[in-house]
Amino acid sequence: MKKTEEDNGRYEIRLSGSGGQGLVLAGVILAEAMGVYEGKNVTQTQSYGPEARGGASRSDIVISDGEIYYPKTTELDLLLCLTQESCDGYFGDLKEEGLLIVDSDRVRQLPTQKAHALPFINTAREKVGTPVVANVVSLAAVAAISGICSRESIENAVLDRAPLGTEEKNKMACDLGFKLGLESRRIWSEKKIAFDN
Amino acid sequence: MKKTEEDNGRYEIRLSGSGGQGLVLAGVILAEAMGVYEGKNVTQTQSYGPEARGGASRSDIVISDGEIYYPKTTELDLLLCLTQESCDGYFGDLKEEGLLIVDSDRVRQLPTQKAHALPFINTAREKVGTPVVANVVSLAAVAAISGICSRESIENAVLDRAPLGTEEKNKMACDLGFKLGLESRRIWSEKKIAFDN
Amino acid sequence: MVEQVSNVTHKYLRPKKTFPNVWCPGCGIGIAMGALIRAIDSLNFNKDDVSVVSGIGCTARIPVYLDFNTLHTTHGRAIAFATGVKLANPKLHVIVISGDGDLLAIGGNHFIHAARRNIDITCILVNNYIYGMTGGQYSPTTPFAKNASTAPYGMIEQSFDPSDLAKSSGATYVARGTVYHASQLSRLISQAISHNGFSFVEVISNCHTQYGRLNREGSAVKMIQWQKEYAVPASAAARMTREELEGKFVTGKLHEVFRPEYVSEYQKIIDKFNEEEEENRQLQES
Amino acid sequence: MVEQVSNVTHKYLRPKKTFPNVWCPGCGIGIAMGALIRAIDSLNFNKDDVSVVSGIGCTARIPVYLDFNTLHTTHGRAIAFATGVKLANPKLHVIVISGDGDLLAIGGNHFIHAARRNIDITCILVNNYIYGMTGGQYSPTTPFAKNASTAPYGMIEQSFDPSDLAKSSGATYVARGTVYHASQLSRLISQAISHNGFSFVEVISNCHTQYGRLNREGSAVKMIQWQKEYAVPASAAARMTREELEGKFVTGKLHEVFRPEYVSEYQKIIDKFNEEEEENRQLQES
Amino acid sequence: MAEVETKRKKSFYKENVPLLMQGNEACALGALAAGCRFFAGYPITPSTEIAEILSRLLPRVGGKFIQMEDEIASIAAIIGASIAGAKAMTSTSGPGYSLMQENLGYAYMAEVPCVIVNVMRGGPSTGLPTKVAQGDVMQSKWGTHGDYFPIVIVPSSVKECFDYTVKAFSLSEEYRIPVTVLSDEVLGHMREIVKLPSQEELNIVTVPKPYEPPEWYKHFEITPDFRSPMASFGEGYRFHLTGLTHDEYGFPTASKTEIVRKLEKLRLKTMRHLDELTDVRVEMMDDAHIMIFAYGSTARAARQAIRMARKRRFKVGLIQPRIIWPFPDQIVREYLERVDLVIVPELNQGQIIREVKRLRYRHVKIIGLNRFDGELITPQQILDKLKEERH
Amino acid sequence: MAEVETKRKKSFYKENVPLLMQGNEACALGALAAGCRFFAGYPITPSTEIAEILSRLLPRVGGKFIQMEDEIASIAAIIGASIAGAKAMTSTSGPGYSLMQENLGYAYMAEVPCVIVNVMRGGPSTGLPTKVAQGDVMQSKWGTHGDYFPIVIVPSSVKECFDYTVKAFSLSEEYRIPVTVLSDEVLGHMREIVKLPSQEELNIVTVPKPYEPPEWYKHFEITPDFRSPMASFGEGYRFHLTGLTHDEYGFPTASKTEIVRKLEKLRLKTMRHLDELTDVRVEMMDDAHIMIFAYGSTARAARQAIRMARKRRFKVGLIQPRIIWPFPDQIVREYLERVDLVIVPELNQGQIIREVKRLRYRHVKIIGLNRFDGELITPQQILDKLKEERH
Amino acid sequence: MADTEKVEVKKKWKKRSDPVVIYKKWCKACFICVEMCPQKVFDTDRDGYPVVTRGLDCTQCSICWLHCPEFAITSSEK
Amino acid sequence: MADTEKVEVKKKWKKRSDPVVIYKKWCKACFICVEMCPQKVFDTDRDGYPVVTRGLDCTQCSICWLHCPEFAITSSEK
Ligand SMILES: Cc1ncc(C[n+]2csc(CCOP(=O)(O)OP(=O)(O)O)c2C)c(N)n1
Ligand SMILES: Cc1ncc(C[n+]2csc(CCOP(=O)(O)OP(=O)(O)O)c2C)c(N)n1
Ligand code: SF4
Ligand code: SF4
Ligand code: SF4
Ligand code: SF4
Ligand code: SF4
Ligand code: SF4
Ligand SMILES: [Mg+2]
Ligand SMILES: [Mg+2]
Repeated sequence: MKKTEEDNGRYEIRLSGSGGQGLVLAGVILAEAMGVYEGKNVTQTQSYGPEARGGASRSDIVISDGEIYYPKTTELDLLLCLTQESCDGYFGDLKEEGLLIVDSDRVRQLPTQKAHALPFINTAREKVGTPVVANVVSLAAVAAISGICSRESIENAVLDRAPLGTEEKNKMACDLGFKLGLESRRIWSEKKIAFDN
Repeated sequence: MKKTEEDNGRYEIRLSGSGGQGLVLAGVILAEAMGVYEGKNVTQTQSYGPEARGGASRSDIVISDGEIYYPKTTELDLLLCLTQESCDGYFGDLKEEGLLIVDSDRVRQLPTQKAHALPFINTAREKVGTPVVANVVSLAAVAAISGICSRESIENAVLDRAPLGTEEKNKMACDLGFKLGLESRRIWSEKKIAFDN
Repeated sequence: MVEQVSNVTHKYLRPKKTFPNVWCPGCGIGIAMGALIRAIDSLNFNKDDVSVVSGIGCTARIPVYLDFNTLHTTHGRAIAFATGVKLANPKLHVIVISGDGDLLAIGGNHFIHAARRNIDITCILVNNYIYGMTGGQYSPTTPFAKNASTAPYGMIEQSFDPSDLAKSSGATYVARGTVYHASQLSRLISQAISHNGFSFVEVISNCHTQYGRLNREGSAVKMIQWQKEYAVPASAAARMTREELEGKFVTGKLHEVFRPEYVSEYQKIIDKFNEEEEENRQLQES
Repeated sequence: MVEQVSNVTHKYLRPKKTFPNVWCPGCGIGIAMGALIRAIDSLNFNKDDVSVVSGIGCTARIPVYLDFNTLHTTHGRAIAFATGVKLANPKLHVIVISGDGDLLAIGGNHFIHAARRNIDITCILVNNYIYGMTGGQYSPTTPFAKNASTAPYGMIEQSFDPSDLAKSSGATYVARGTVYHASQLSRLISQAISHNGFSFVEVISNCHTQYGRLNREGSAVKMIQWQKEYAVPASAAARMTREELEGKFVTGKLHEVFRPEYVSEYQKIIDKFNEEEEENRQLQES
Repeated sequence: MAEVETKRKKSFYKENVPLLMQGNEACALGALAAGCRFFAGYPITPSTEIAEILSRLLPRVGGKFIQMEDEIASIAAIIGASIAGAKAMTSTSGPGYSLMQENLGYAYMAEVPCVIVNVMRGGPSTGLPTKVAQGDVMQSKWGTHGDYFPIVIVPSSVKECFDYTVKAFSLSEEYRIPVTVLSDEVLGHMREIVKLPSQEELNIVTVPKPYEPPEWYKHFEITPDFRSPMASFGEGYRFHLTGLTHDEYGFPTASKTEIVRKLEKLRLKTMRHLDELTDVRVEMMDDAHIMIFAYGSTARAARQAIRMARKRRFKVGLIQPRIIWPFPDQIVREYLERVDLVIVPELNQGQIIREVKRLRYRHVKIIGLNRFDGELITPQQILDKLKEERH
Repeated sequence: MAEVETKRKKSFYKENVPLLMQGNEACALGALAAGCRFFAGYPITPSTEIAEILSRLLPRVGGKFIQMEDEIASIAAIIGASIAGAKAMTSTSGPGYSLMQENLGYAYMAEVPCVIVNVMRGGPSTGLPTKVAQGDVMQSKWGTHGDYFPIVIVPSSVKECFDYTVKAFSLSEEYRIPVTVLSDEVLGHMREIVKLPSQEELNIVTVPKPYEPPEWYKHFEITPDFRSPMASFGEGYRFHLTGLTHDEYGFPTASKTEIVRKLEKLRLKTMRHLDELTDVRVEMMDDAHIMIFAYGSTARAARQAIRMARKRRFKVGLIQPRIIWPFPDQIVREYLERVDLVIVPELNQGQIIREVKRLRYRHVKIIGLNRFDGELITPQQILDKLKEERH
Repeated sequence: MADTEKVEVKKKWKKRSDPVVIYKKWCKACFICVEMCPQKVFDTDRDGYPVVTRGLDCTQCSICWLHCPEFAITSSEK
Repeated sequence: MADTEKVEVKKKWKKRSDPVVIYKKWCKACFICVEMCPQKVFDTDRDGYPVVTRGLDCTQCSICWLHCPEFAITSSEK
């Protein structure tokens, strides 16, 4: 997380996909992980209104060590996309050096090679047994890849919001996501070295 | 009617008494006589509201040859009072050289000697047979005493507003009032000479 | 039933307010106000526990004369204000008094909703079939074909039966009285106040100054005496045919049922939480 | 009664507006809109002569899709706007379509007054027992003890019977249908539109997204199919006891009477003056 | 009796003869002369006479009067009637005007012509129902939520009540906007002599009907001068109206450009025509060092006061706006360059004075003369204030 | 399940730990912390969460929640509840706020404490229900008829939503006046980390009860500082309340002196305490030649923008009022003496900028930066505007 | 008849003053009392106000004071 | 049984294409048609949308299109 005086180490994340994928909740969990467990300042916003009914869905998180002045995102440091549509729509908001993370099964056309494409939904369905926790899988991966948030914080935040009886599944999703993320990060940093060369 | 440039020959009249004496209507008639038949500018105002229910009643008329700027009365040129109460209340608004006209039976305590005290109500009751036309009697007297309005104009205006079948009585009331007024004016001008001496 | 009334009413008049009141000579509103006072007196309430709320209109001027917690609100909104008063301090006996325009025209929505909610408020409508205060415009109770200053060619709208409307909105006590039947009226009002739930009393009254004048119905006395002729007691009405009842109005208690009352239902929720809290406390202590 | 409907509806959809519509998948509002279209089609009106007016809410979004003179007003006020439309251009068939919150909560007053006035407007209530658009708050029709986002401990207010309220306010045609009984619904709506006077049709519909979710009533399909179980045709209801009807709702035409209609009564006054004028003209000419 | 009726019928609009009438009557007759054929209202002192007169006269000209259940319904009904093609009006006073604010906003948004006469009385709340005030001037600009740019007229005599009600209808049609006429208790109830103009002398504007076929018609077309033709319900155009922010066809929109275009149109359609929307009476300002800025009945006192003051050699003049919103920035700014003292008499605790101050760039003393006890400010009071400042 | 409930119950007010919450939630919790025990409201986007949360929490603290039939009834009910002794609140958005105006006027007139949260959305009319705007700022000062002198608060963060809802209750009690909190769609729905203060840290003011016996009690006593104790219904004082202009006892009056005393009191009780009613955050103004005047969510962008601009060596600072009405004349006037450019960014077509202009005595350039497409003004936009002016 | 007589006597004994008193300051001369009194106890005075003239006939039926809109009538016996 | 047969034949003859057509772009996959069709004409496709699989059983009862909230069903025979 880069820090400059001007932006207080501001870091902007967008989780995007389609309604029903639980991304608004994921955003809240991430904000809580960062704000409550990591002691950062955060703002979390989302789109409301007719567009929010069905159709696209997004949740934005701004994280900072200092006071957050402007509460909405301006240039994303990290963009997660669980649908092709959201990737097409929001990629332009990502900084040049920003991180793009996508579901490898849903986002087939990547706007850049520098992307982490991982099978969140399939992992959730196949390994946890329900696609509902795909949001948690991807959230954990986001944390792992970006390194902005410890595994513990994410896990705590997820469990705080998990309905009774779903704790196990959510924990599993967290683990899987983190694993996916760390792995991808490793690969990517290798790639990056390759790029840099 | 005195004329100065400043006031365009402004003349202010108040007809006052108690609710039910028909003074608001009398004010409207006078305004119509002056405005429609004598071609003057006029404004007519009255008090509305709870005070107007029962209790005191008043109707103010401002007459002018030119444009009337301020539409309400400021200093009365003429004050008619059909009750003691209204005389007590409004006498202070009369100019020093203004005309005070009162019902001689209802207003026993005169604030000045220079007043025309005439039996309007009794005349209406006894000579026309109904106290209802006391307003017309006094109106006609006001016209006669002040000389601001011709007998014809008053009569026309009265007849315009008279309900069908009451024309005769109203005409009679007009006549009687005019007579009373002229007589009083004559006496008073004599008195005035006496005063002046 | 001759009551000790003559001095009773004076006990409830505001010492600081001077009479005579604002109403036209002979207006039935004063009579209705007397009936209201006697009803409250008969219930032996502490004056501090009574709140009388009104909107705007001749009728709505009643509260200012009464030595209770009195609230003269905006036109039509008395019941909505009263709802807040009642909920914030349920020990108050809250009485709304309103004219037909105030309660049923601009205030119609609050009326039907308070009735539906079955909140423990007593609502008294002084129905003089016209807007008195503003000078004789038609109201939702002005009968078809009658005149009003805004119906110069006769009323072409249908009118409400306020008691029927109250009932189908959900009022759990409904009665109708007249200022002519002044003692019955106090009885109905005191029944209504005692009823737990939304209670409604329609009072037929006269506005001779406006309605009477425009419809040539004569003096205050005449209008009040006519009420006797058109009133049919509920008991008698039960035995009459529709045709016989045409043009008449039924007086007395018209409807009473019991349904969950809003304030009490709310209290149950609060109590549940209090109990839980208490249990928790005991658990922790033990 | 199989109608040629499938293409009929499309004839009345706005060409410029794109589908799919704003409603949640399976929402009954779309079904009600279909029934409305078929009703109008069956009456062979010219599209230019139909005006559909609504307030705010999910239901109130209907007009935008319809190729008529359509007016999406403010929350609760549709009937008042419609009154102006009708009076200014009586040849228009004016139809108001509203949700239970729109029509009966904030709009309750206009509803009872238009009914009282017996103005020739047809009012359709899509009753889904909840505020759909704002996310599941209770409405005046939410049944006692049911949940809503603002009644987290269960509804403690009583609810209206909208049809009963319409009737005692003065509506001269009253009917109830469901989106399940979709063909009957178009019949009732077309009867209502044909009726001269204030007509009212209550349509029982589902909001599974809010009401269904909060009360665990299942999917759209389930909620719609339940309507079949609880509906009792008016004819059958007449032979049933109160107890038997408990918890059910009666469908079909519930009430129809004829009383002077407002617009026609007004026209009579105008005509009278026109005649007088004419007479005068003739007198002067002769 | 029938004869009387007929006689009365013929007589309700007499041209060019002196007639004594109340301001409220003049508003009613002005409306009829302007072509108003629909009135919906709810009685309230001191405006009720307008409704009463129109309930009598409208059916005689084939128009409709309806007394609604409240003021919210009243303004809704006139908007509906206007959409269906009738020139429509309502009248009210403060409490009713407050209730109308939500739907007034609808009329601004949906660009529906209509006229609201607010006969002002003492506020806030029920206040002083039978007393005069000018307390609703700022409300008439800012009363409903969101941005809108109203046209508001303040007459100062019975004749102006007539003329400016006519003008209100014309502006309303021309700009497709609700226009408020701010009368007051004194004007409404005062009687003055008025000569009604003949039909030819009246300058009646009616918004033109579209010439294009329905397929091409955009009800909210953004034309270069922001004014556009208007079809009514039932004429074959089958357009859609909504209070949601909408595109030129009237359909709700989420497009940012369309939103901005729509909302800017609401501003520009009045603000781009400030010339036409400036109606100011300027008196004795040529050599004036002191400006009285007064409107409505207060301007009457001011007109007398400047004459009294001139006699006493005060170089004083009067600026009297008859259209108060949009505010006549241009003219006021010009005169602010020339004077060193401005007195703003108002029947409130200081409302329009803020607008005058807003236009000040340099040190000019701007002071209020405020009366709010239910009576008019008198010429003497203005003179006294002036003397006090220039002792 | 019961256990969960209990757990939740305990948890709704956690002191001094970081909590993630929405602005609407913060308003609701602020109200509870301030002692609010009555809420009446009607759902409307984007304010509805406040009602929903309070419907859950109020009964747990012995308070009452009621959903009324409309907004008019909602504000009437909270006024009634306040008169009967409960601290009371409602929440709404533009259309509802417009409907509340008449009864809001009643509360000003009858001097009834209560709090109204208006979560602003795009207007006018139904407008843009789910989009942010600041279009109701002038309405919050001028929305009801007649003269009144409101207190209006504009928070700019979730924490301020909490703090200033608490403050709204305190001011409301202290001045016996309705206080409006102008939140907006972004603030209402945005989540931020907040630490709630402990009960001791909260500065809760409750209007004192009278000490004198009922016979002597004047509900509307005009005290030297215009603030006075207040009895409630049912406490033995049996006073009368009316929206008619009244004397110190609350009885309607026609006496001119009493009318003037009453109406002046309404003005003086806020205008005589401008010190206490000024709450302005001043940033980097010491050496500034340029002033940004911004409020509410827009101030957030401005705070970032001034930092961006300072880096680029612009001498720019920020004035951010948290109490917008009464307007902070004094401070603004002071800084207007020192700067030569003022930028007023607003999510409307130019409202508060008029107030800034009103205070200008000399040539200072005052320009607006206006956005009204439903999105926030960004820091970059402010910076660009600044650059444009100082190319 | 003895019973009736007793009442009569008692009445006369009590009725030294008027059985009902009208507070003229509040009275608005609406004549409700005058016209509704079953015993015709009241007449109208010169100023048009009601005045008790047949006080002995009063049965204390309460009709007049129950219907006086001004609370201007009090019974001196009750 | 001859009558029934005739109908059957006619049906088959007409039903070269699907008896009802679903406009997938408008359909929101609410399953009302699927579950309310008395003839069980529909199945669900991979994406969760209804698809006509037993078109021959359709009696043109109109239930599906009367209840489709999206106007997404049209009959190709009516
Ligand atoms: C918002 C508002 N609209 C209108 C009025 C004017 N107004 C005062 S009282 C009244 C009607 C009174 O009629 P009703 O309620 O029947 O009472 P009554 O005078 O007949 O007792 C009206 C329209 C007002 N005060 N406030
Ligand atoms: C004056 C005003 N208050 C509140 C709202 C918010 N609002 C919009 S729709 C609605 C209720 C909708 O419920 P209903 O009428 O039952 O329609 P449904 O969505 O259920 O079809 C509310 C409260 C508004 N738009 N305007
Ligand atoms: S106007 Fe009518 S209701 Fe009002 S006081 Fe007079 S008689 Fe009574
Ligand atoms: S929220 Fe309910 S009423 Fe609204 S569209 Fe969805 S299902 Fe239908
Ligand atoms: S009833 Fe009362 S007010 Fe009327 S005349 Fe008798 S005493 Fe006077
Ligand atoms: S009490 Fe009865 S009998 Fe006696 S004066 Fe009164 S009305 Fe007449
Ligand atoms: S009913 Fe209509 S929207 Fe629903 S699944 Fe069938 S075709 Fe699709
Ligand atoms: S028409 Fe009837 S049988 Fe045919 S598909 Fe539709 S519902 Fe099934
Ligand atoms: Mg009435
Ligand atoms: Mg609903």
